[in-house]
Amino acid sequence: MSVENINHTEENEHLRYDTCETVLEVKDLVVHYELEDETVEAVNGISFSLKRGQTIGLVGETGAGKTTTALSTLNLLPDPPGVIKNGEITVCGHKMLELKPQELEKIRGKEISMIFQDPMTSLNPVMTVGEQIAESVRLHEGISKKEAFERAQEMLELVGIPGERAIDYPHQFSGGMKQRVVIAIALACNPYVLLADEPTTALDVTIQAQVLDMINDLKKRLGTALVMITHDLGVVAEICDQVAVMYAGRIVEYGTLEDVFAHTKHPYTEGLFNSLPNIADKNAELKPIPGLMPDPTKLPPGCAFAARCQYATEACKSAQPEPTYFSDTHYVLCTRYYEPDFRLLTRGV
Amino acid sequence: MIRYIIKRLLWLIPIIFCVAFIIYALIDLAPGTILDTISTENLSPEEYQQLVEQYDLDKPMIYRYAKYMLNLLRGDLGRGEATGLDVWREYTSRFPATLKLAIAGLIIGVALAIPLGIIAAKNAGTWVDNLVTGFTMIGISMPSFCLGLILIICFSYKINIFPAGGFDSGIRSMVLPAVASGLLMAGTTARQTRSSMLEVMRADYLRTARAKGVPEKRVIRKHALGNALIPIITSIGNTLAIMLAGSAVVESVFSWPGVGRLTVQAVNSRDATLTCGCVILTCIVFVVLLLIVDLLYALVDPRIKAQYTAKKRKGEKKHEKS
Amino acid sequence: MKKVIAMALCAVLLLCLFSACSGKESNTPTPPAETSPEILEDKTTVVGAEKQEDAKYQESITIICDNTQMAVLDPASPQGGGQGSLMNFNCIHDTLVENDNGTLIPCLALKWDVEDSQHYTLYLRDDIYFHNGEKFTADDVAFTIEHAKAAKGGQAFNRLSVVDTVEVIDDTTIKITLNRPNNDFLYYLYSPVCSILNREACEKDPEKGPWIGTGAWIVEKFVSNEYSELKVNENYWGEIPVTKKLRFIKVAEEATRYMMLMNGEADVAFGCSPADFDSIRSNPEFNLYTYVICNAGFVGFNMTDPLMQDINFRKAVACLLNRSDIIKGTRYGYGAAPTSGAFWGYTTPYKNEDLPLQDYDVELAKEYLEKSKYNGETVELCAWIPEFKTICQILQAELMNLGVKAEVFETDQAGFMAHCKFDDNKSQIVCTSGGWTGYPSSTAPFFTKGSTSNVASYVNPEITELLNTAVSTKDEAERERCYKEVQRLAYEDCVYVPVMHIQHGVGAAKNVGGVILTEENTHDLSHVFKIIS
Amino acid sequence: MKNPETAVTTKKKNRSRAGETWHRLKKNKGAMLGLAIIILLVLIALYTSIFWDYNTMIVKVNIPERVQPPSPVHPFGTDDMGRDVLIRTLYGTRYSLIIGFGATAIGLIIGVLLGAVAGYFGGIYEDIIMRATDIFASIPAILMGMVIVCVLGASLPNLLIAVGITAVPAFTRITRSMVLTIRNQEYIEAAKCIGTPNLKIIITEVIPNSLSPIIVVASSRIGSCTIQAAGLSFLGFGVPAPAPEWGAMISLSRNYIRTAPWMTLFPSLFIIIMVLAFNILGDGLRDALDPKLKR
Repeated sequence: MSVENINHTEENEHLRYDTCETVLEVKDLVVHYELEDETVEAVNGISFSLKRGQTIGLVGETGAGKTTTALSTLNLLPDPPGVIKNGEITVCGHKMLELKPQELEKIRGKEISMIFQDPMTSLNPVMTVGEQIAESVRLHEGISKKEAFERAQEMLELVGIPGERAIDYPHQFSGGMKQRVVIAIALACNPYVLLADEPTTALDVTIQAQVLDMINDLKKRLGTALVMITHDLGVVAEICDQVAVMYAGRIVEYGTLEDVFAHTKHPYTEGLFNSLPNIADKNAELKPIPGLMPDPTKLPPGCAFAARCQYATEACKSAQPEPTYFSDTHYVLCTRYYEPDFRLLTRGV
Repeated sequence: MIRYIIKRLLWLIPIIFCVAFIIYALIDLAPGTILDTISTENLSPEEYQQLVEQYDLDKPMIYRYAKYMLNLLRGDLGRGEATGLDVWREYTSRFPATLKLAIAGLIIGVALAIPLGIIAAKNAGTWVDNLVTGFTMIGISMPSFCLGLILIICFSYKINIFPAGGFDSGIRSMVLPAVASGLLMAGTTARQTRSSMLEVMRADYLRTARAKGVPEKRVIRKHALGNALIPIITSIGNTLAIMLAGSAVVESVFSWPGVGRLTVQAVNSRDATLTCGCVILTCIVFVVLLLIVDLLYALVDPRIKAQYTAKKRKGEKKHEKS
Repeated sequence: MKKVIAMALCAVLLLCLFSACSGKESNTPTPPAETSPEILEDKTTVVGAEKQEDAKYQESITIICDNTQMAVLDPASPQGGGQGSLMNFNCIHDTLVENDNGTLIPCLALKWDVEDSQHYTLYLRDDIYFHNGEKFTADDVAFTIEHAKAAKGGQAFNRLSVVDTVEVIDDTTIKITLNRPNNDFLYYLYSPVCSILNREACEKDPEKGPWIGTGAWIVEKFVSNEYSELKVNENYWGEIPVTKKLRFIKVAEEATRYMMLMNGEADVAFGCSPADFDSIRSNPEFNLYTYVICNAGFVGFNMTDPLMQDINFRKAVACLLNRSDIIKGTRYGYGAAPTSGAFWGYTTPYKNEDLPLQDYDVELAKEYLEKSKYNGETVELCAWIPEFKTICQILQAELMNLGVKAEVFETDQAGFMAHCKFDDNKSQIVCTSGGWTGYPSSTAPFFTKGSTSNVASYVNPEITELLNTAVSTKDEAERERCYKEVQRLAYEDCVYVPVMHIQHGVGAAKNVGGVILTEENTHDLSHVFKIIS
Repeated sequence: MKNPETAVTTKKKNRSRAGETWHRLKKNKGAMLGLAIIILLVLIALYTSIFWDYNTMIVKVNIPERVQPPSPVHPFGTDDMGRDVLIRTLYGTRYSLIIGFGATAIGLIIGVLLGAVAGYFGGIYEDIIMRATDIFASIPAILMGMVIVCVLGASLPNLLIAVGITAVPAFTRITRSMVLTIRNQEYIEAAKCIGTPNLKIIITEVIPNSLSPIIVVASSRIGSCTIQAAGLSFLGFGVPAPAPEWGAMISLSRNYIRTAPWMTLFPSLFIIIMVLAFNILGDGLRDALDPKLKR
């Protein structure tokens, strides 16, 4: 999946919603996991917003705080360790962090829902697949059991599974089909926002392509806004309108697909692209980023990427970088850009 | 599934043979014989010998066992050696009392245990959890006759609500014995519910359910409990099995005419036929009960059900295709 | 940390809450003052309230029996000897003769004459009918004797096995000849186990047949070892009881018996625990009637055991029996020390009073111990009745003080009987209760060869010969001399040492009356009543 | 706690599995308290015979002082033979600890192994083993105990075997039910693929994963084993009479429960504390052994 085929098409403008209403807004979210003898600073101030029908890709290595962000948007953090230090999350106008559990339950699944990473454990082994889909439909739309079951069969057909199999149990499905069921559950009530936490990582490539096409198609047909969490740049290129590159709990580069892919600014994003094998030039050497992710309990004072950045200077290590804007949709968190004529070696012009 | 049930029930026959053999062996090895429970004061030696022959005590144990099995095959459980009463009639006249007590105990046990277990699991570590564990400690480690006596003192002697013994005033007189035997089940089952719920609480599908907007109460009751039922059912099955055998202690404290006391009396009077009769009938009740418990497993967990119906299902699939 | 302490606290709190409400009324049971509990002078006494003419009586009365066997309602059956069964027989059946304080009065048999103590002729009443309408005839007496002799090992067999031939002369006269002369034969007949059964009924239904009797009560329902329900026999030949329904229930747990009595679930409770005697006695609503049973608890030495054959060791153990402590320890003081050293029933006639009882004397015990062959091996004490298990423990503690290593083997009835079988006696010191009744020959089993009561496997030819002459001679003085001589010889040999006579207690509501208590535990409640107003 | 200077990269020292479990067990305060109580009980069991001589204080009978309420002289009051309940209870720890723990251990080892084999292999093995447990479960425990003690002689180890055997069916059944669910998990298939022998799979994979219900049954069995041993000694087939085993003390003093509750209260309290300690330790052990809980 090479970088070039950016399918930034506009022909779906005429869909039933207008794109300007923001369905999801996250403002400087900070999340820590407080354990007995250490606290893990998973997310350190993240803000992004999403309009109806748009797709944003959260990209980053494991441990960058992607899943934590998704879980906190649904206010589903496991509360003993996870604590939302501050930040504000609004989904379709509802302030998720202030709502009482009853109200939260009305929104989850109806207006915002989530697809989980590991299909093997995300389905309840003792309930039939149809029942699990019908459950959320009945809860939110209060229709009868029979209608809900028919709706569930429709959803299964939608995700490419024969309707009669609604009476089967999760252990009778393969990994890929289980993921489709999870997607069917998430989209059962046709939510405005869909959080997909690495939906294809546990699947092999051929199934991955089918699942991505399906998500894309459903997004267009149902007009769902999508937050795609992945560490695979190919998937981002395939689906997303905007991209947020995350590193150690912060968004280090944010912009439209074209900004980030064509005019890469942040050294970390450059390192990510360099570690991708290039189909055209087979014997090009891969240049992986040296070093490891910093320990989330011991984050360095300055820029978290400084230790591994080839352009790092003393200034980078000392102070927290401020965002520098290149256009109204593209900014980057890098102290080197305080100097006007700083350019990356490769990429972005 | 039906094939599995028939297979399990067919196993009853070898079980009955083994149980009868073991009981005869045990009674034979136990100190003293049935003659020792009779006052043979001025029996002349020849009369004593006649008695010995009457009970076949002079022949080896195998002979008595074989004779008993022959009767059993003809469907006659024989008459108690000591009392000469028909074993089947004695057992069946007492079994309803034990059954009523066991079911009442089960209801009290389960009604107490599952909610308590869930509450303890949900807010594990808080004082509620400790209170529940404290309560289950009492249920587990308090000897049932001690519990029974305290219940009688508190609820029948001090505040005269329930009768102390007997079974004449219907439901009222069943409450205290049921609570005494139910508490033991409540104790162990609550502990079991708590521990298996704790284990299931961390599962991913609960998170999926919550993401679907399922209310918390329903998540715990349907999704979590649904998956934690296996050890709970086993624990209930274990304790119910003990209760159906008629816990002789609770029955003697509340003078409840149950099967437990009959078996203990039979053992005390070294009456092999009556003991054998009681144990075999209790064993049949056990086997049926444990079969139900196993079927409940399949009902609760489809993966286990798959193993039982695996063969049958293959057959079915062929039809679909052709 | 606080989590777990809270947990322990809850457990303790809950437990104290439970037992606190049980202990609230813990008026610590003060053992009775030194007054010796009133001991029944004569053998049978009518206790309780007096009957009033215009009084209204309670319809149904519930009686709690103690823990002994109530397995079968057949007087002859080996399992029928328990107190519960005997009380039922008294109500359902009648015997040929009745015992009125030691003298025999006519009942089904009007009069009888005795040629020599081997041939008896009984003249029966002819106006009596069984519950199933059959007429009472001499043939039924013959059948009862036949039925008793067939059920080997039962109490009835022990009494009637001495009968050799029975000759039915006509409907109202019967001639019985014994296989050997026996002066006490008529005394055998008054016991409820010798109740008269009906031939037709028993042959028709061997199990329910024996329930048919000529008594004042008819069996409505009976569940073996649980309960029996009787209803009054309207056309009873004697005085018809005022109560309409009787219920005998067997309650295993002593504490439950007391509380059922207090709750009013039962009107009369036998076999209460001595710990509750004071609470019953001090409760104005209830009365406590105590009676000392004829049986004596004794310590026996297995004469086939080398150490036990040494008279000095036996005498040493006899000196260690601290009877006042034992009575307080086992029965809260409700028990009677034997009046003399004789190994004899409490009120059995011909008691040899001039044998001094060996009191508790540690010094004397030490002397005997030095003289004895004891050299440090472990001595085994064996018992099965709860009270006597306690006596073994007390005796064990005393022996330990003297440096004698002792260990207690407690077991159940069958285990005990097997342990001290006559011909294969594995026990050493045994502590159990004997089976004396109103007539002297009931002491024979302790000395006869092969009998289960002979736990000491002790055969003294002189004693056996004396017992035979005593039971057969017609001369009163000769019989007394023989029995007294038997007691003296046993006393000299110190094989059986009497320990105590247990004093049982019966709790009954204040206005309950008509309960006839006997010292042989064969209480007659056929005419029990309870005045309501 | 960890001093900040050293561990720059927090690489945990790789201890042996037991070391690791102990390390995590130490952090669980509840388990520590449970362990402390058990150690205390063991110390009491060992040292009471030094402070109080068996013959004079435990077995000596003084009838005048019988059935006295708790007083400064006798903190726990006296029993019906005039012996001090406190000293007897402390001395009884030795018997009840051995019986409770020993019998449960026997039941656990035999029961779990049988249950695992039955659940894992299924087929004919499962039928034979499960039907055998049905047979053993229906035979009255009293009769079984009586005969075992008579045939092998009345001593503590034989009593342990008698009570232990009656605990086997419960363990077998609970283990089998857990193994049924675990049997077709992926990691078992994985272990089979790399050719680990079945027995090793059962011991290293199957049993550790079905540990928590087993521990719950084990801790509840400790209580009931102690009481069952009391039933046997009450009939004379357990610990010989004067020995102050808690269960025997409770069952002998039940007639006085209304008038002298302290005779029953304190031994039952000790049994509850013993079962409580084993329960909390069991829970702590399960959490420590459970890798999923690794923070």
